[in-house]
Amino acid sequence: MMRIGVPREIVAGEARVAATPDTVKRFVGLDLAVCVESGAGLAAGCADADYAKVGATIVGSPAEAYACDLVLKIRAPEAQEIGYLRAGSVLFALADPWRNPLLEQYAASGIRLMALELPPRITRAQTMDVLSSQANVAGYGAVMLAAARYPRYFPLLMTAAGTVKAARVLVLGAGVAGLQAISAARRMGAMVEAFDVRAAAREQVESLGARFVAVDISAEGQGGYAKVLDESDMERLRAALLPKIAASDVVIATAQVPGKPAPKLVSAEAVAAMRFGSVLVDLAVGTGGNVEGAKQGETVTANGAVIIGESNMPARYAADASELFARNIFNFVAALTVNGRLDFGREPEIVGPATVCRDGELLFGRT
Amino acid sequence: MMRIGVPREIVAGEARVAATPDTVKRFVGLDLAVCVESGAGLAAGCADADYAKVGATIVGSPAEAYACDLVLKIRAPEAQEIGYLRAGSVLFALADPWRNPLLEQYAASGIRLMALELPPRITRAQTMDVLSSQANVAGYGAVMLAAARYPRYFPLLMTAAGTVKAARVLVLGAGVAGLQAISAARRMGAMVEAFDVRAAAREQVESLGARFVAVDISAEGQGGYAKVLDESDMERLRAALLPKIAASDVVIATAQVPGKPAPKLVSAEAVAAMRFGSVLVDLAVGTGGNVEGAKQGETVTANGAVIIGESNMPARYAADASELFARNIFNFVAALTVNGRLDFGREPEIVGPATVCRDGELLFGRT
Amino acid sequence: MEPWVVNVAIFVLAVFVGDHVIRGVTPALHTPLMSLTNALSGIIIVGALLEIASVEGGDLPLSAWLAALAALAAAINIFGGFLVTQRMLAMYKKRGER
Amino acid sequence: MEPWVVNVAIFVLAVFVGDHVIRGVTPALHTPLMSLTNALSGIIIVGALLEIASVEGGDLPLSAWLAALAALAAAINIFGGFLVTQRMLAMYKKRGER
Amino acid sequence: MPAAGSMAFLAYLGGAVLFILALKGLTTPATSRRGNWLGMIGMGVAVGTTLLVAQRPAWALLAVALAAGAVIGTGVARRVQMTQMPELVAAMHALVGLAAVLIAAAIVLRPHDAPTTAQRIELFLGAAIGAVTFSASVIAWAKLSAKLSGKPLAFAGQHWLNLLLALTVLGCGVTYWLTDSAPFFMAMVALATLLGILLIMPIGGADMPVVVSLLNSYSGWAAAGIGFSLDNPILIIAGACVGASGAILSMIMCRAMNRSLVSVLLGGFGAAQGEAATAAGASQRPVKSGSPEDALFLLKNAERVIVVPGYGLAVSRAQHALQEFAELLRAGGVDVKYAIHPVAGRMPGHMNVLLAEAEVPYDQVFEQEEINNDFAQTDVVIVLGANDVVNPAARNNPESPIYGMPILEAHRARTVIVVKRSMAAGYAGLDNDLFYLDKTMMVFGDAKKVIEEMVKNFH
Amino acid sequence: MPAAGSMAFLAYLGGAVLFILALKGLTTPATSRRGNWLGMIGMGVAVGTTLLVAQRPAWALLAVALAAGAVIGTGVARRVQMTQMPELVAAMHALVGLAAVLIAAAIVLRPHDAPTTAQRIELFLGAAIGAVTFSASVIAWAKLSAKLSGKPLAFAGQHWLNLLLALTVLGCGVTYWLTDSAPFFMAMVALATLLGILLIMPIGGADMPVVVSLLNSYSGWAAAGIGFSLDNPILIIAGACVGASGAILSMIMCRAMNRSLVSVLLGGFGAAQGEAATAAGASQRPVKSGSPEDALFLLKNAERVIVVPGYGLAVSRAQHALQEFAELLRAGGVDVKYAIHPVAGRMPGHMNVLLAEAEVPYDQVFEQEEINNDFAQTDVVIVLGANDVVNPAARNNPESPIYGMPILEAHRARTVIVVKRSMAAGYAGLDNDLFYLDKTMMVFGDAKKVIEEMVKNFH
Ligand SMILES: NC(=O)c1ccc[n+]([C@@H]2O[C@H](COP(=O)([O-])OP(=O)(O)OC[C@H]3O[C@@H](n4cnc5c(N)ncnc54)[C@H](OP(=O)(O)O)[C@@H]3O)[C@@H](O)[C@H]2O)c1
Ligand SMILES: NC(=O)c1ccc[n+]([C@@H]2O[C@H](COP(=O)([O-])OP(=O)(O)OC[C@H]3O[C@@H](n4cnc5c(N)ncnc54)[C@H](OP(=O)(O)O)[C@@H]3O)[C@@H](O)[C@H]2O)c1
Ligand SMILES: NC(=O)c1ccc[n+]([C@@H]2O[C@H](COP(=O)([O-])OP(=O)(O)OC[C@H]3O[C@@H](n4cnc5c(N)ncnc54)[C@H](O)[C@@H]3O)[C@@H](O)[C@H]2O)c1
Ligand SMILES: NC(=O)c1ccc[n+]([C@@H]2O[C@H](COP(=O)([O-])OP(=O)(O)OC[C@H]3O[C@@H](n4cnc5c(N)ncnc54)[C@H](O)[C@@H]3O)[C@@H](O)[C@H]2O)c1
Repeated sequence: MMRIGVPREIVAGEARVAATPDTVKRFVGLDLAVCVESGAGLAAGCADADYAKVGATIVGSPAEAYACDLVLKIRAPEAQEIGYLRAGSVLFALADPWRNPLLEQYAASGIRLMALELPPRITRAQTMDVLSSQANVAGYGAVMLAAARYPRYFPLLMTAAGTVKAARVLVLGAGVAGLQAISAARRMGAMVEAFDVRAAAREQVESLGARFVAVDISAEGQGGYAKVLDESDMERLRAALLPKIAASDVVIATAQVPGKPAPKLVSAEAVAAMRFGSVLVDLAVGTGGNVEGAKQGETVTANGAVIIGESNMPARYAADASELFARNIFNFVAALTVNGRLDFGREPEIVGPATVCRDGELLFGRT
Repeated sequence: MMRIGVPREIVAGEARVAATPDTVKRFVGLDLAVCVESGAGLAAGCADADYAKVGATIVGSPAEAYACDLVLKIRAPEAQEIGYLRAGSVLFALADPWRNPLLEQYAASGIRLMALELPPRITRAQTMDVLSSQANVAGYGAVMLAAARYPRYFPLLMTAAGTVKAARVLVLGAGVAGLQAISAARRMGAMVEAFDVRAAAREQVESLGARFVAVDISAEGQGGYAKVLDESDMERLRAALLPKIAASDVVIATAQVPGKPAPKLVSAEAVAAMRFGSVLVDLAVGTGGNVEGAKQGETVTANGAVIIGESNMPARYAADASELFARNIFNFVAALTVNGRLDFGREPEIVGPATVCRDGELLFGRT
Repeated sequence: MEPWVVNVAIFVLAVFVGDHVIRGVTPALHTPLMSLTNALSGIIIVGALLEIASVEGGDLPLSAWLAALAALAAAINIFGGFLVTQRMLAMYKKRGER
Repeated sequence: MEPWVVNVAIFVLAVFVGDHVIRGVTPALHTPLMSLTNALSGIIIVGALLEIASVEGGDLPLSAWLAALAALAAAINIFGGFLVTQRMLAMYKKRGER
Repeated sequence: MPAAGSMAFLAYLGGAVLFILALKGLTTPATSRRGNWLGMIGMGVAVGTTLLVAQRPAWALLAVALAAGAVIGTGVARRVQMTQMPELVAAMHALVGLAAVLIAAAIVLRPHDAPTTAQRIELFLGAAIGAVTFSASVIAWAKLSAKLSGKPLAFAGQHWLNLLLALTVLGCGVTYWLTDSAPFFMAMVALATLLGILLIMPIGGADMPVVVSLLNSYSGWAAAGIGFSLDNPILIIAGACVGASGAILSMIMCRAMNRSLVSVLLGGFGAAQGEAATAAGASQRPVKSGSPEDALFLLKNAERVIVVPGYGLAVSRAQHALQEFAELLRAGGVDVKYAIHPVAGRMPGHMNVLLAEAEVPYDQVFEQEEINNDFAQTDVVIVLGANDVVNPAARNNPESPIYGMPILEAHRARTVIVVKRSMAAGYAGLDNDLFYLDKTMMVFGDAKKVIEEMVKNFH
Repeated sequence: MPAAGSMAFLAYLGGAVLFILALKGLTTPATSRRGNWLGMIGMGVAVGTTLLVAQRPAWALLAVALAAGAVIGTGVARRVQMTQMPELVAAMHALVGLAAVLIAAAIVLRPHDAPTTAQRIELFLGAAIGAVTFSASVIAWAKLSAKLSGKPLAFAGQHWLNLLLALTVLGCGVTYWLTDSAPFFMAMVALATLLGILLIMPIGGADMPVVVSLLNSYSGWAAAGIGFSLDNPILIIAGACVGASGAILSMIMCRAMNRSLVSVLLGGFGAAQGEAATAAGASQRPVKSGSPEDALFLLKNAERVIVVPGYGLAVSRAQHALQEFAELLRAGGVDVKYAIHPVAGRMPGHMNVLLAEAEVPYDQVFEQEEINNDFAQTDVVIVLGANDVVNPAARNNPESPIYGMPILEAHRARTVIVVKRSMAAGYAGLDNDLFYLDKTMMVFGDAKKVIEEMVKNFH
């Protein structure tokens, strides 16, 4: 019987877990055995007892969890975890292959690493798409944090003590996170505008009832992604966005290009032009950030404005984020499982791009 | 020419200010002079320069601000401020007369203190009603804080990675704060239930699209307020609410009775019955709290649930809260101003109940 | 076949027409419509005229005078009815026409 | 006054009736309605019957045979038309009736 | 060429067709004025034809009768006030009834060509209906113009008395038919006149419009009856059309009032209705009330509309329907704005929350100070479940407990529509003068139901 | 007692009234079946009266003709398939046209009572219209039943040829009228038959329903013409009613197709339409399309309805209108549920956000797994701007790039209504078999406009 291991995440602030009692139950339903490291789900609200109840074995050490045939993690192993890897085992995790310095070591360990950010964004792969499910949480969470910090109301209210104006929210990058941010901010009554460099984004933004900020710069890339702009275009873009940003109360920045540094869309000058109490949330801070001055994992104040840099927003909403992540992995594994074994011949369209290394060989970046 | 003074608030965490550039401009329009203590509005986003621009004089010390004919404050003076009070001057502020130990000292100082929480809640007095405007901010803010802390989504979402259920929010006390909390939570997509002991609340709750929790205990008081329940009724009430609370993900507690301790509606047992990650916000913590275990100004964790005790929620949303508060005071003052002087013979229905002390005499509690 | 059966046929069909014609009238036009149908029922003047015209020459018999009175009544009705309808309808001009 | 003018009056009124009666028909009933009016136009059988009946006794002339053929055609139309309408309408039974 | 008789027949037919088209025109506002013109032309054709075919017209008499009729008719029609229209229409019906009776009497009394048996039935019917129409219309006119009290006048056994009278009328008529005896005819006319009076007395003022419409129908039937006697197609067609359409119109009007024709005719109901309207405990003053269709008509034909939402809109959760409706109006070229009073509803910003739920764009939503000056230039204000916030007592009446509170000045608009369930007071417990203004139409009902009704009837 | 002739006349009148009531009944589904019965009774009255008044009925002949007609008629009507209805109706029209021609010919040829001058006009009109109806209906039937190609058959100068032919028919008719010469009558009939064929050939298959309705109207006029010749009121009334209603119905149908009657009759347009439908680049397969009214009718009469929203609903921001509409349906007793596919829209939970904005209660919203089994028991599924998420290729076609993705099984419902603007593909760029199913009706248009149209027509 194939055994699945779920080690605890060790990166600071990573509250999510790659398998929840719900997915463990589903794995057990596929006749697979699951070993969960003790405390792995605690920060996401999943107690060891919950896992045990649905049939998981609780193991006391990471080594035991890594000793399984199939290992599920949120994040690919850190340097101190490399030692646990066992040749021939399979690991599903977010690997950040573009920036991860450990890829060679993973390959050398002989494991097969499936990077969850690499499957193509096609309709059929949606159920396994952690980028979508986590970006969705991030977009939602960004607005929640901003609203809690913003010292005014989001909605328009006409009261006996005067009228409070609705907050003006600007969303930069209308991918999954951006769209969800638009919808959350609109729900709360803000006036929302959004910008993206992909042409298809316009209709999508408008389908959520927000206004699209038109700048005649387009950067359509491949597979639904944007591409990197050259510096002169970026300069033009920043100049065009400046008055929009200055007129906004809240900026949610989500613009990213896979594997590339995030575009610096909001200059320090633009931040300074915002009024007292404005809030900026930079979700791209992990890849360089969209907002000048944003600091990874920190909240800084600049000129009366608050800049929240959070590259791991989903971890703040770890309970639901874990449910979704775990379900994505389950869907991926289930699609490849035949009679209790993984068959990587299935779904070549998805498996191909996702495989980072296999049989000691590093495949990522080969094409 | 009558002079109005606006001292800085000294209570920790009180970020609001009793006059904003907007209301200063209005006072100046009534031919009144305004002195603002330097830095008084900083935490609410009002710089000294903004005040100066609309005609205020910026003064360097509290003494100068208190030396005016009319003093506007958020909170009635603390012990160390008593010394500034000048006989014959008028002070508008929240005085918390039921619990404030300094009332005698105010009276002795010879000022006239108008307590902003005392005017009757009639239609005509609404424009001066800081309880309404600030409770409204509090209700909104409570939901924002809860949503930012709650480790799941508020809305229902059916996604490729599974369905996330909508958060169940329970609002206790459907006064102004409660109603605004209902509306904010509903906007964000939560399933909202609310409870109150006043019969009129049912229709009001339903008019916001939430479900009313019916418990056959009613405690209609005077002037639209509730009255205190005796201990056996409270026991019954807590028992009736327990399963509702246990089934909720977020509780916003706003139940209060003016001048009396807040009803303890949520027992520790009920908190323990909630699921991991649940959030409770207690807005009544300043008068004893609705939630057992809530700590004034603190966020505590109990059995995996988070209890946020915040009696000064408006200060977290100081910018808009100050605008509204200041406008209420302005409306109050303007209604009493005739030819640049205050005439306390006007609006006896409102002035009467609001006057705490006058000419060295303590009036509050005399009826 | 007697002539009255033909009249019955015409009558019956006219009833249908009257019924259908009125269905779906805007409530706001109820009063003008009533006023118009009132003017139209002034058609009874035709009867009066025919009756007057049917008398043999010479002195006018009582019946002619009665008929003339009827003609008078019907004429008031016709002129008054159409005019009043006109006035009422003037209130319903579409915007832009005022 | 000739008889045909009366016929014209009846005809004109009937046109109005036909017009009004059909206005506001649910689009879904277009086809059954067409089928019913088709059945109704089988009324032409009356013409055929009268023509057959008008021949003097004895051998039947060509005209009678033609009329009989017309009667046959019209009868098919009548029986077929009503029945088909019936069948179509059966599909539109309200819920609960099925 | 067809014979002269046929030509006349065809001309009459043409006139009748014009009449039909006229009635058809009056069903929609857009074609209504053309309809009236068609009616006039048809009348001209009919009268002209009659004059042409008349063998020995007593021209002088005719001219005098027509001229006098024209002068009187136009004179009255010109001078009458819009508010007196219903009474005028009632009076006119009396004239038609009178004319029918007179013509029938003329035929009965004429020295030549005594009427045939068949004609006698028709004469009897025409005269009897004409007489009832006449006397009933006179009473209706008197009630409407307050010459008589509008109160229903009921007494025990009145229905039996009426039945008896009607049977006697029938008896006289049948006797006349069989014996050709003029006195019986006259008796019949007299009794029918009495019957008309008795029939109308027990009906209350509120029901008069229905009764007038019904009398309209009667006058049509009377004309048709005379048409039978005279063998005249236009009388028959026009009479039958008027008769049928009047009857249907009465039914439509009853339905709009949620009444049955029978209950109207049996009388005594008008009083009950008056009570119902004030049952909610408010003052006894009269209000004008209308149906959602009436409101819709006013709104569609307005250029500028302001919507005033209040707590009642929230209670009925009508925001989505309202937004949908406003959008339909706007698509029809009407300028629609929302006016928000700062204390409308039960919590600060209640109305904003409500409208935001329905995604009403913020730029259509105005606060009191911004919009108060616009009311005077507004064609129609529709107040949806608001009360205190549009109470003019706050401005005008220093005695009022809300005196001094700024309100939304809905009363300054050209027309005001107020949608609420009853005459009940709002939060402050005050009666509201706005509801009793002449330019105000109350539409009673749940706000959501009323709006949905309007949406459904939007064409 | 009135004379026998009068009695017959009145009986015919009664029959005619029944016909009118029958037609009226057919305008709403609720009264439609009663309407059909009234028509049958009216027909019985008419035929019965005729048999009673006939002086020398050739009973044997009559009996044979009637019996044969009954047997054939019922036989055909029983056996025909629902999908063949339109062809059957077309064939029946041919019979009416034929009957009109035969009767006219019989009158012309009969040895006794040669027709009068007036009757000759009427005969000519009846026969000419009858002949055109006959031949045109035969061609329409052939086209509808695919015995002839549905393609319009156009050639240069066809309208001129038709005009020439029509003038010749008129000439022959006039000559017959003036000279009473049977050969000219026969020539006229022959030419009119030819004209009917030529008139119909250039009209495309898509327009056939309109043409059939128009022929229906013609057959009515033909009957009325014969009625004039025979001086028979029921023929006139029924003929005129059928003629007028058929004409109006054709116009209504044209309007629903957004076409003018003229463009239909001048032909050649049917082809253009076919192109338009597939212009968006999808396949050339035929789809069934309907109007919002058609959709409304189906939805109102359903017991269970499932709404499938997709990205197009969001694009048109139709959520509020949809909610309003669903509530109307629910108020009418229809069980309405929403089915949400996990990837519908363009972001996770897009449809939930949309429905929440319109305050659709959560308990009416079901996710795919919960609701997929319900589709088979659902009367009508309405797919609003969704495409990929209801594409059966994902289930059935291993070649499809979305094969394996679970979809909402809309295709298992009894009837499917799909609202979108064109035949264009969705996000995945795939054609969708659902649209081509026999039980699917496409309603083309912006989702919001279509829904608003349905709301407005909701009565
Ligand atoms: N904004 C706040 O913060 C706040 C807080 C507390 C109190 N207030 C007070 O509330 C009042 C607000 O004024 P308002 O004009 O909004 O409300 P209002 O004066 O209370 O009047 C609301 C009206 O809505 C009608 N209504 C109730 N349900 C309805 C339904 N389903 N459909 C149609 N109509 C319905 C009622 O008449 P029927 O019963 O005849 O239908 C009622 O007269 C002010 O007096 C204000 O001082 C405000
Ligand atoms: N959920 C996600 O997170 C996400 C993210 C990205 C992509 N996707 C993909 O998006 C697709 C979603 O499926 P879906 O069925 O919702 O959408 P879809 O397959 O993209 O189809 C939407 C349909 O709506 C129609 N439409 C557009 N505007 C309209 C309007 N105004 N009125 C009426 N119809 C309109 C379009 O047809 P016409 O042009 O003919 O009107 C189109 O075929 C899936 O393929 C999914 O993988 C999903
Ligand atoms: N097939 C599916 O069902 C499916 C599911 C989810 C997402 N997608 C698609 O995947 C694509 C990527 O989505 P994502 O959220 O992962 O994107 P992402 O996280 O890579 O980037 C976020 C957004 O930033 C934008 N961006 C990049 N550079 C920018 C710049 N200089 N200025 C402004 N905006 C800039 C991108 O266009 C993108 O919209 C989208 O096209 C989305 O529709 C498809
Ligand atoms: N005239 C006006 O326009 C106006 C404006 C604002 C408020 N008001 C009215 O003032 C009144 C007080 O509002 P508030 O928000 O200041 O009230 P509050 O802050 O005193 O109390 C909050 C709510 O808690 C409720 N409560 C008290 N004891 C409770 C218990 N044991 N269980 C559950 N709920 C309990 C109260 O009923 C009240 O609704 C309300 O009736 C409100 O409608 C009127």
